[in-house]
Amino acid sequence: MTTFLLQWLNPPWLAYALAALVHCGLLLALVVGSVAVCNWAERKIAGRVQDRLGPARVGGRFGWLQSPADGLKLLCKEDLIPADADSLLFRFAPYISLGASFAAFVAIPLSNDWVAQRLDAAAFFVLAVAGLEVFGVILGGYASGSKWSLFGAMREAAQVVSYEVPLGLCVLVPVMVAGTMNLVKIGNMQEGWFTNWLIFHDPFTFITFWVYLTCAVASVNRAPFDLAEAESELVAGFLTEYSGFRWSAFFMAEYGSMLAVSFLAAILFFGGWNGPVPIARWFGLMQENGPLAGYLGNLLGLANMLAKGSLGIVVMMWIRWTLPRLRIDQVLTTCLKYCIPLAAATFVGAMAWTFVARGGLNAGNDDATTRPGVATGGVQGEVAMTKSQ
Amino acid sequence: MNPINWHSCFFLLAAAVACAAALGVVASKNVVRMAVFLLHALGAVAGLFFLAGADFVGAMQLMIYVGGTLVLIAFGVMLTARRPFLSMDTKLAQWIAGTLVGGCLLAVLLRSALSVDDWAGPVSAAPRAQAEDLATAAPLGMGMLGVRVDRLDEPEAARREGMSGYLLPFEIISVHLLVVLIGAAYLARSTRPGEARLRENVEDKINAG
Amino acid sequence: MSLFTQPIGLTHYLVVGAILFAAGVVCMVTKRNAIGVLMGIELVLNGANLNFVAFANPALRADPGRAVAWMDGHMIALFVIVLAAAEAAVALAIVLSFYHNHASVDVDEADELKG
Amino acid sequence: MVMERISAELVECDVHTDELLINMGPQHPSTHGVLRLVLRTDGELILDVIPHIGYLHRSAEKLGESLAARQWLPYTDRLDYLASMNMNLGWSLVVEKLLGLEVTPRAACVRVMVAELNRIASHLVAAGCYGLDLGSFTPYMYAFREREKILDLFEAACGARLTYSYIVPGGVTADLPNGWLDRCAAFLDQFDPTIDDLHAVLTSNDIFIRRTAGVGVLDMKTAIDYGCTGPVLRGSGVDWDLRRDGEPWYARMYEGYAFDVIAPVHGHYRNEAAYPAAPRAAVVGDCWHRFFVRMIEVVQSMAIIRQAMDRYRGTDASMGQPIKATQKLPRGEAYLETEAPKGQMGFMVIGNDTKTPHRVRARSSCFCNLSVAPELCRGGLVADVPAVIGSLDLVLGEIDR
Repeated sequence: MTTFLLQWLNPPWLAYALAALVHCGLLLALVVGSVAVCNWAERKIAGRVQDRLGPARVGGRFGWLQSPADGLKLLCKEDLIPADADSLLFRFAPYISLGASFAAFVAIPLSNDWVAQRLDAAAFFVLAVAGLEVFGVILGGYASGSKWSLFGAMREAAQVVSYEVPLGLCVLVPVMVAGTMNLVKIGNMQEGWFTNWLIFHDPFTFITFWVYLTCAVASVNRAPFDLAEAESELVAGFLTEYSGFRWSAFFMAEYGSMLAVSFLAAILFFGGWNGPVPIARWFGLMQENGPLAGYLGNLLGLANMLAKGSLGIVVMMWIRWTLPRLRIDQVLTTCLKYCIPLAAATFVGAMAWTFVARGGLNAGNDDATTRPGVATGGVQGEVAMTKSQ
Repeated sequence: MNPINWHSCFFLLAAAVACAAALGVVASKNVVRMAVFLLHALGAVAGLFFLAGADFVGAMQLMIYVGGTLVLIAFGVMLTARRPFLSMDTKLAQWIAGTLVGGCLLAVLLRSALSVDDWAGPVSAAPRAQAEDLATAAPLGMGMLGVRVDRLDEPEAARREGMSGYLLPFEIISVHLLVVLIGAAYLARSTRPGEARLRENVEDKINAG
Repeated sequence: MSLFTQPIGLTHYLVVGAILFAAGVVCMVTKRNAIGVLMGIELVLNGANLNFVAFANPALRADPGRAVAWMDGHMIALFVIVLAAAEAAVALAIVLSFYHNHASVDVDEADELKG
Repeated sequence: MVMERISAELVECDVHTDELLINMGPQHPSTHGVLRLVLRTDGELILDVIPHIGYLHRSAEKLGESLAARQWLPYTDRLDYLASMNMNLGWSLVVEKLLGLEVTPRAACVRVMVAELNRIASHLVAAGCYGLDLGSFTPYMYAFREREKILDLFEAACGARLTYSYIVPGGVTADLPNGWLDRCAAFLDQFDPTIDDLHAVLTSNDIFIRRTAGVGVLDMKTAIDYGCTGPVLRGSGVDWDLRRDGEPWYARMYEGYAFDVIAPVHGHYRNEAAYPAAPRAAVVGDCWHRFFVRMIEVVQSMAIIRQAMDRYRGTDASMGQPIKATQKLPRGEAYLETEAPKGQMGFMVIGNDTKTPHRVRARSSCFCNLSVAPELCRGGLVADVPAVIGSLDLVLGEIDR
């Protein structure tokens, strides 16, 4: 894209800027588009769970225009700022959440070659950036000048800070099994049949996934962990005083981070852009068979990722519309008494498994490039790579 | 005209945000806004870490510093955010003294930073522009386990010197962290004087009335 | 304009680090709110960290051909980050307990040794 | 009074703590109408709850002094608007008691049927909204779906879906339409299995149990002291139901019907093998038991309705004559409590030989049940307040009158 633009545009920095803008736009369109779809899907799923239709009239049979109509309504709403609010922070807070939630997509590969920035510590980066979303919530809740909002903010702070720990541990397990934090490498290791997926690698990764699911739901503030906006207790928690576009910014941030944790789960546990069956390899849709084949392979990978991501989101919606909400002390107990010990135990267990089942540090060295279960081989590979430079 | 160096551009952007936010922390009176400025300063510093090729440290900065420490501070701010403490004025004399100390320090630091000509530009012929080439996580982890994989290309003598790694500091810091966390929990847990008495009073009243 | 076209050197990082450090010191000296002082400390630590990380970058130091960063700088930066977290936890615990005892977070009032 | 003194004291020595005074309501999603609770909290901990009522006050009792007994009936619809049939029944019975008026067996059967149907409808609202109070939206929709079907039956019987004015002193406004019994039987048959759905998403759901079991424990003595009635009283283990134990003027309506009074006496329910088992964490008198009592009462009401349908088929067609608006009330007074879904609803009427009563008074069950709320909430967490208030199943129309 950049090279193409460089041929036509002068000065060159314009070409760079334009190319960057286009790529940003594409990424943003993916996220915002999926937010719109999620919004519609949430209503439909809620409807099905509750034995009703959900949106059925706006825009035809499936109510597909519901989300745009809703967005339009939100944009047209009166923009209220309470008199008691710290208006600067109040205006600013939603964009912190939104920015943090979208920034996570910078390091998430959507396919083998389609990733905005290949970071060596990508898994870590995604976790770290997604964790920043809490700041918007805390600030928004505080700046609203309402006691309910303050309650929501305090709960969010307590909850997110505690759930970062088990979430980090859960991410660490597949990272350790794979031997790298590079999400592209982790994804590529799981190529082939679905038995190569890390969730099926050993019993510990299998357990880890369920702990990850719990912690991910908690860290994106979805029911039954939606304490910060518990509508039956705190009116709407940190969102109480928000309306119109700012409210929808928080809303988009929530869906954005749902998508981010789902994508992360897909890459870490479910093979990422590799389907359950190695179709791409059968049809030779690889980069080495020419750019078109590579493009098609990447497209297939994107479809895989989107399917897995949507599955994660659907599961979260299903959970939300089924379960009652936990109490704040129970949320924290779940984290401290169950999630953290369980995650730590699976971490130790996966480490032991890698050593016992794979025969220790040097066993994975031979097939360090393609197979999963190259825990230490990965590190050795890194070392070899850095040495060769 | 030389082509624009994008690395420099992003550096300048992050540096400007970091410095402006740091000055904002100093200048603002409201403690909540200070926290917001600090958030931006720390975030921008994380960006500078990425640009300096320390992507693992940058991610750690975002995760632990911004996501953990700063949330903790925001928590503290909200717990103590009563009107009189929200924004506290500093006396002019204190301002003058503070600025004087800070200014002198800045002068010394800038003097020493600018004094070495070699530091003005990159010395290495191969600047590491591509972030994907960076691999700091694994060497860091190995370093903490006592294996200095970053020194493998050095001569034998220098290598042996550095091969002990960071296992001991790592262990010390782990134990230290544990102690600190327990201590913090203990400190924050202590009951507030007066409160127990207050509760007793109320219960008596309820029982009596 | 040359700033945008010249590659970045060590000095640039050191200057930013110095500014952060000095701002932190001023913050520590002038703020009366205990949490404000804490924020100043964080700034100081960040300024120092920036220097460590910058010095660890082989491209910025006179060591042509070296591809691997010095892990010492990164390692110290990591330790500082982790210790800052611990320090913040303890400092906040102290501030909160002071607040509960004295109903104030003004450091000027914390001038007695008695609890 | 005591409360105010304590509040003043707390404010006075409040300096060192971070107590927060929060208004829960009158506009709040989980206060079931326009109840206002002032919460005094220390972090998430509830130090005190002070209910403020009166936002729905409409002088219903005073209006009763300038309206004929028959004319005041629609006002009873608006007391507990979720159980209007039971409100109608209470007022009709007390007026009949004053007049010494007997109703025909067929009218009594119809009264039993619609009153019990309305009890089911009211308990469904209670169960659904309780799910909502605990953050679960779906049971609400399940419960309201079934309630709609009951409202359809009521609409067929009297033309209204909320304020029926169907049971009137002297009988009912009209006999049931043709085919109503079959519709009712069909409803009961399909409703039976849906109760299990509610049990699945609420009663035996682990999170639900954690939120309700052992929360807001109301012991038997406190319940009796505060005058709690209905499922709240029975949930605390008191085996007391006016349908069985009430005044003969009311209880004879239910004579010959086989049904259980649902209460965990000594921790055990009658026929408890037939119901989902109580979780280990549940304590008699907690939110879980209050909720469970309502769920099982629904089953009992269904049994009563089925028996009443059989009995209705065996009665002759005479429905009796409702009183006219010109009916004079004799000098004297009458008071009668009936077992409404939310507790014992008492009506008092004093006649003075004119058509308008000298005095009308309603004893609200929800008012007494609400008064115990501060006891239950104190020492709990903020999230327990909706759990407790929801388990008391309050309707502000009845409290404020």
